[in-house]
Amino acid sequence: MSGAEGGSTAAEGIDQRVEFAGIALRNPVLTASGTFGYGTEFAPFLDLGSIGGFVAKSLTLEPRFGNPPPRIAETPAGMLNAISIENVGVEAFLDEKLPALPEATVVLASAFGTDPGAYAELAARVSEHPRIAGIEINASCPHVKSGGIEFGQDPVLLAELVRAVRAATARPLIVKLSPNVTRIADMARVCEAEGADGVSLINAVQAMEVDVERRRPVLSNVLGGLSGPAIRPIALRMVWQVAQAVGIPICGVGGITGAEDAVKFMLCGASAIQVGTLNYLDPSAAGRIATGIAEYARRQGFERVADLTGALEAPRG
Amino acid sequence: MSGAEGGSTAAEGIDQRVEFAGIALRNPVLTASGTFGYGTEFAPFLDLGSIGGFVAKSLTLEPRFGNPPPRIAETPAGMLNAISIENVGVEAFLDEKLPALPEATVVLASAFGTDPGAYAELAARVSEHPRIAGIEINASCPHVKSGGIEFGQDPVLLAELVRAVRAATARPLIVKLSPNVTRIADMARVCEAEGADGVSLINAVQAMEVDVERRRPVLSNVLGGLSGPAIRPIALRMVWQVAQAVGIPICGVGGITGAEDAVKFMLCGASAIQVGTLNYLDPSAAGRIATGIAEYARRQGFERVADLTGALEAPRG
Amino acid sequence: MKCAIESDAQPVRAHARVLANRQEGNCRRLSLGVPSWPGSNPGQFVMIGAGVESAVVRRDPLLPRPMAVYRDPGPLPGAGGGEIELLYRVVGRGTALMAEALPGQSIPLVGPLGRGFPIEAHAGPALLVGGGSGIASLYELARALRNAGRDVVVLLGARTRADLIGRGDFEELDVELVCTTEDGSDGILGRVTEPLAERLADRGAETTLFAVGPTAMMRACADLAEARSVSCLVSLENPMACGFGVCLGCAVPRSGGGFSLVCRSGPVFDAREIDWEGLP
Amino acid sequence: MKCAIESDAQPVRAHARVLANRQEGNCRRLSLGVPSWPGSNPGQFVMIGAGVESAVVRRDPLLPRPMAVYRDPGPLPGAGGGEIELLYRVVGRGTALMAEALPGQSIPLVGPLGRGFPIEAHAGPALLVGGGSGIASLYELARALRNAGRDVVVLLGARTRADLIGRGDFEELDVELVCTTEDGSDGILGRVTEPLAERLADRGAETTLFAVGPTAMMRACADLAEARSVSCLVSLENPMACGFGVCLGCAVPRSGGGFSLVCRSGPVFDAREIDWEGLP
Ligand SMILES: Cc1cc2nc3c(=O)[nH]c(=O)nc-3n(C[C@H](O)[C@H](O)[C@H](O)COP(=O)(O)OP(=O)(O)OC[C@H]3O[C@@H](n4cnc5c(N)ncnc54)[C@H](O)[C@@H]3O)c2cc1C
Ligand SMILES: Cc1cc2nc3c(=O)[nH]c(=O)nc-3n(C[C@H](O)[C@H](O)[C@H](O)COP(=O)(O)OP(=O)(O)OC[C@H]3O[C@@H](n4cnc5c(N)ncnc54)[C@H](O)[C@@H]3O)c2cc1C
Ligand SMILES: Cc1cc2nc3c(=O)[nH]c(=O)nc-3n(C[C@H](O)[C@H](O)[C@H](O)COP(=O)(O)O)c2cc1C
Ligand SMILES: Cc1cc2nc3c(=O)[nH]c(=O)nc-3n(C[C@H](O)[C@H](O)[C@H](O)COP(=O)(O)O)c2cc1C
Ligand code: FES
Ligand code: FES
Repeated sequence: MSGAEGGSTAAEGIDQRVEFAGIALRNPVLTASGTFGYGTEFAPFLDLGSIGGFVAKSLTLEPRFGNPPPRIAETPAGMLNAISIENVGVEAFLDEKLPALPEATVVLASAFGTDPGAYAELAARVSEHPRIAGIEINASCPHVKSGGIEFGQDPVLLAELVRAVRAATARPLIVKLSPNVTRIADMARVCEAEGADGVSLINAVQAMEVDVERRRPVLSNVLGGLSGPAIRPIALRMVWQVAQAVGIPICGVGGITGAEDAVKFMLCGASAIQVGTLNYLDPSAAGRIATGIAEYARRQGFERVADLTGALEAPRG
Repeated sequence: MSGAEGGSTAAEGIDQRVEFAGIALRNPVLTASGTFGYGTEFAPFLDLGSIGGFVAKSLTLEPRFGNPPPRIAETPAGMLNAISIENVGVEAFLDEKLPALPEATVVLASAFGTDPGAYAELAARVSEHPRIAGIEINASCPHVKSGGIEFGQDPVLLAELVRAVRAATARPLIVKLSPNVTRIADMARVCEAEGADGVSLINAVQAMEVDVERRRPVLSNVLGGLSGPAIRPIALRMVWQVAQAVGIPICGVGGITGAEDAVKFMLCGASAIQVGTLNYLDPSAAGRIATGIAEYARRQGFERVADLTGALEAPRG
Repeated sequence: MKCAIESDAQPVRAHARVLANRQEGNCRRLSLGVPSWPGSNPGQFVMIGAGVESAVVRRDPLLPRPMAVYRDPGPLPGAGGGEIELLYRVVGRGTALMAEALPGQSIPLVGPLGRGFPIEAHAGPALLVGGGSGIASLYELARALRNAGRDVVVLLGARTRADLIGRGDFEELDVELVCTTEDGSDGILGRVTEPLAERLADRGAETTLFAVGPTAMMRACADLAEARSVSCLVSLENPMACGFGVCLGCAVPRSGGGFSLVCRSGPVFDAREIDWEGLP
Repeated sequence: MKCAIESDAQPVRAHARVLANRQEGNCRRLSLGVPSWPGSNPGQFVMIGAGVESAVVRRDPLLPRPMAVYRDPGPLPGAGGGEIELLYRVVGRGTALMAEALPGQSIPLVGPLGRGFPIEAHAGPALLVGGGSGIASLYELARALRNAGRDVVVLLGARTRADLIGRGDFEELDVELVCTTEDGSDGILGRVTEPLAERLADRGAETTLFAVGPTAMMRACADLAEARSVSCLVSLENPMACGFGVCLGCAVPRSGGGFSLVCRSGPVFDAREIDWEGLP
């Protein structure tokens, strides 16, 4: 039975399944890249069968070290990070990390690179593996000095990137958008036009924190990405704007801390959602969110969780 | 004596005066447009002589009603508003509001309009009044349906707007920037090129909140502006980026809740700061912030508060 | 008729001390010691922090909450401030945090705010109708009207007995008190508008109706008053950020077009001034 | 030598109950009842919520804080969980909120986390050096080493007497205890590295040094150990978001290049593995 964590009966009889970008999910709750490691780390806290799936830490072709410390900082209702895509590399991921996961777990790979070719090659590599349900392009890392944010911020570069990766894989292809843009809807349109199967939004918001005693930026990288509850209203706005603009499905990400928050994203048009920063503070929360969404659906008279998508009542006036 | 609220001796001997955009201020603490009314509302809570000055609620040529309720919502460490520049109009402001203020209070007018001509006319009108120390162009209201945000989001429109207003006034001219852009530094460069004397940043971040029980956007306007501590790390980043890009002075705005926060903005390059949302929860806070900045300066061995501007130690590496 | 009087006292920002915070029926009573409290007029309110002060300022929740001054014996002699009481229902995060406040702790407070009810000494009978937490706005009004020599009837309506908050205080006031509950657990079975209609029929055109409660109740009262051509004053609730007229967040549509600020022009309004259709 | 052992117990996420929370010198001792606590190895830590749980979840401050398990008598029989103690200094917002926790309240906790110290039964003498709140990581280590029959000397260094935290507990352990204070208010006047150098000189190459405290102190210990060619284990502190290896926020530079995660590969490291110059 899905969403059984906590054994809620209030969610019984509700069909929790959703489809996102052509991927069948047992429920709409994914966990976000960079906040769920390679999945196994959560085994002590969470039944992986209680969530829809997860997006693994962004991968590069070669293993990659990140930025020097300090890499994180706390801010009001949020945190900054400047990890810079530290990862084991695609090979170790496919050979060591993936096989350690339960068969039934839906795994999405997140691809990162410094040029479209590297992204495409990575996508091709992970596509060969039968366990990869889909590929999320991280076009939006807000603190890698070269690459990363430029793709997510420039519609022409983004189009080029999506085109290259699309050509390299037949798997469900999702583009994760950067919030650090003037018109998020334009970026989503580019993805749709280039054949992406879905978009995830948002990645962290570019931000900064200062240590007043030392008169230095807190992060060694100076700039970092703001995540957590603080950014939720921004993410929600962007999901709503993108939902008005494109027909491809949306995965809502940003500051989700409970089922209510998740529902807000679905009502605004998201087909699935990702839990990010919350995984750090409450590594068992994602499963409860799945159950909570179903309970909400029932309370509101829906039979299928999937029907929550876009069910915001038309604004008055 | 300046900054005397609370009678701090720890701040004694520190020169608190700063200059911002050609305006001499007794200390760097201004209060932000839309959060300080027309000034007199704060008389019971704050000695207007304890702050550097204030930016009055944005004005339009004619009195203007705002959006229907609900107009505000609370979010994690922040709030949304969609007031939409409700104001008494420039005439009532000059004739009724300004004369009610103590002589020594530094008042900046904030100009809003739907086209450059309206902004320019408004600027010309307020410039005639001797009490107006400067004009802040609100090019960035995130929730007025026409006008507002477009100027702040498009460098060409922004240039046109600044040019028009610059031609209409010889007073210190400050452009308040929208954070809802891909490259804030580009927008600041435009302002500098068109002869602005300074920039203020940031205005509220476009955002949204949903009422899950009613399945509606909370705000009647659907979208609103996120302000408060949640956005401080975003504002800080933008001030830092703009400080690297332009030579004109910067006023830092966004989520300031205490002297430490204010100092962060100054270290990143701001000559002055504005206290916004905090005025609602603690209408006497702005005065304490001014004192706190001076105390910090003393602790860190500065003789003048003005020397804090840009005093961030160069990032390592 | 002028609809509301402005408080003569300037509001203060203070660190109020929690003296008691107890459950009463479905409500809680919070007693506060407020340094330099200047006293308030019936119908005024305070903005109270969502949660007590501690060594650590927490910015979530961020905004203070508006609460009517339920009881205000007035400022203490000297600079000793005053003791006031609030009566509140736990409905969300802010009020849930208020409910956790312990005696001895302090809470930031701004007030008194808004314009209160007009207390006209030689006017006609006064019918006070309260529902839900709106009851909290009526106690000082009833006391002041009684002291002014007016004929006062207080009608309290609730879903059930435990919602008839502050009832004992009203009983002690020595005014006529009528209670209704929708489940008949106390007083008259039914809605408060029924006994109200009867009393209205009894009384003349000099009667003033004061209604505070859920919007639907206030509107029903306004309609009854309209039908009888008596004046009806209501006290509106609205989410607020500041409470003193600067955020412009608390606007309600006016019947003549445009908006009024609940915190500054209200919370008390003549019912005819309000565009009821335009309320959210 | 393998530098650290992995805990055999899987960490739990639990709602820990506050049993006591008292000031001791310049520090506080927090006793917690942790449901399904599996027991920990010396040197492991927990992630503890910044502030107690209440009806209202507050997202500021957002992140939990890492704290060494100071005392852990082990899991209680049955499913009863365990009682653990933390010893902490109030340095910022999170610890100030922890200090306000009252007995009976609950705090979210994840643990035990990280790799602890290696306890090798038939190895040589052990010199344990603690400074500041680092002392908290040494008590269970001292106990385990003593139980393993090792020759144990504990050296505690502090600025002043009130910083010699947990001293009484160490005295009861029946190991050799040396205390130093920089102001001479207790024990030997001076820095802990001085008596340490003497003891090191007394003992052979089989000696292991365990140092936990301020970075400068650990580095000085590492240098002394290096000079004597004995091994030195340190336990590092670093801001953490998760504590279990997924945020990658707690990385420290390795002497060979690249980074190690304090929460997963540490917090205990062989001092030679660390690029001390690269620490912030
Ligand atoms: C002038 C005035 C006087 C008031 N006096 C009292 C009183 O004496 N006793 C009492 O119990 N309540 C009173 N209220 C209502 C009280 O302010 C709200 O119940 C409170 O703000 C809810 O805060 P919360 O964080 O618990 O709920 P939230 O989580 O903020 O909201 C819970 C629900 O209450 C609604 N709400 C939020 N703020 C307000 C508000 N200001 N007014 C009405 N609804 C709101 C929300 O839309 C939501 O539906 C008064 C309101 C006003 C404007
Ligand atoms: C494995 C481990 C075990 C620890 N064990 C203990 C212990 O037993 N007792 C104890 O008192 N402290 C211990 N600490 C340190 C403790 O985690 C920090 O003091 C605490 O997180 C500070 O939180 P704060 O909110 O009070 O301070 P903040 O306001 O977050 O920060 C105050 C100061 O502490 C620094 N700081 C923040 N987080 C950490 C951190 N995790 N480590 C080091 N410095 C930090 C900040 O940079 C700042 O200078 C341990 C840390 C780690 C990593
Ligand atoms: C420490 C950290 C590391 C992250 N790493 C990645 C990453 O590797 N790839 C990616 O696409 N997003 C990454 N993210 C962004 C998250 O996936 C997510 O988009 C963002 O945190 C907003 O969601 P949240 O507010 O729920 O955390 C990271 C976020 C954090 C906090
Ligand atoms: C209710 C409200 C109304 C505002 N009205 C205006 C306005 O009229 N003109 C303007 O330039 N900014 C306006 N602002 C934006 C503030 O001046 C400020 O830029 C923003 O709130 C960020 O600062 P803060 O986080 O300190 O509040 C308003 C903000 C709020 C919350
Ligand atoms: S609550 Fe701010 S104007 Fe009324
Ligand atoms: S604290 Fe998250 S990886 Fe170490």
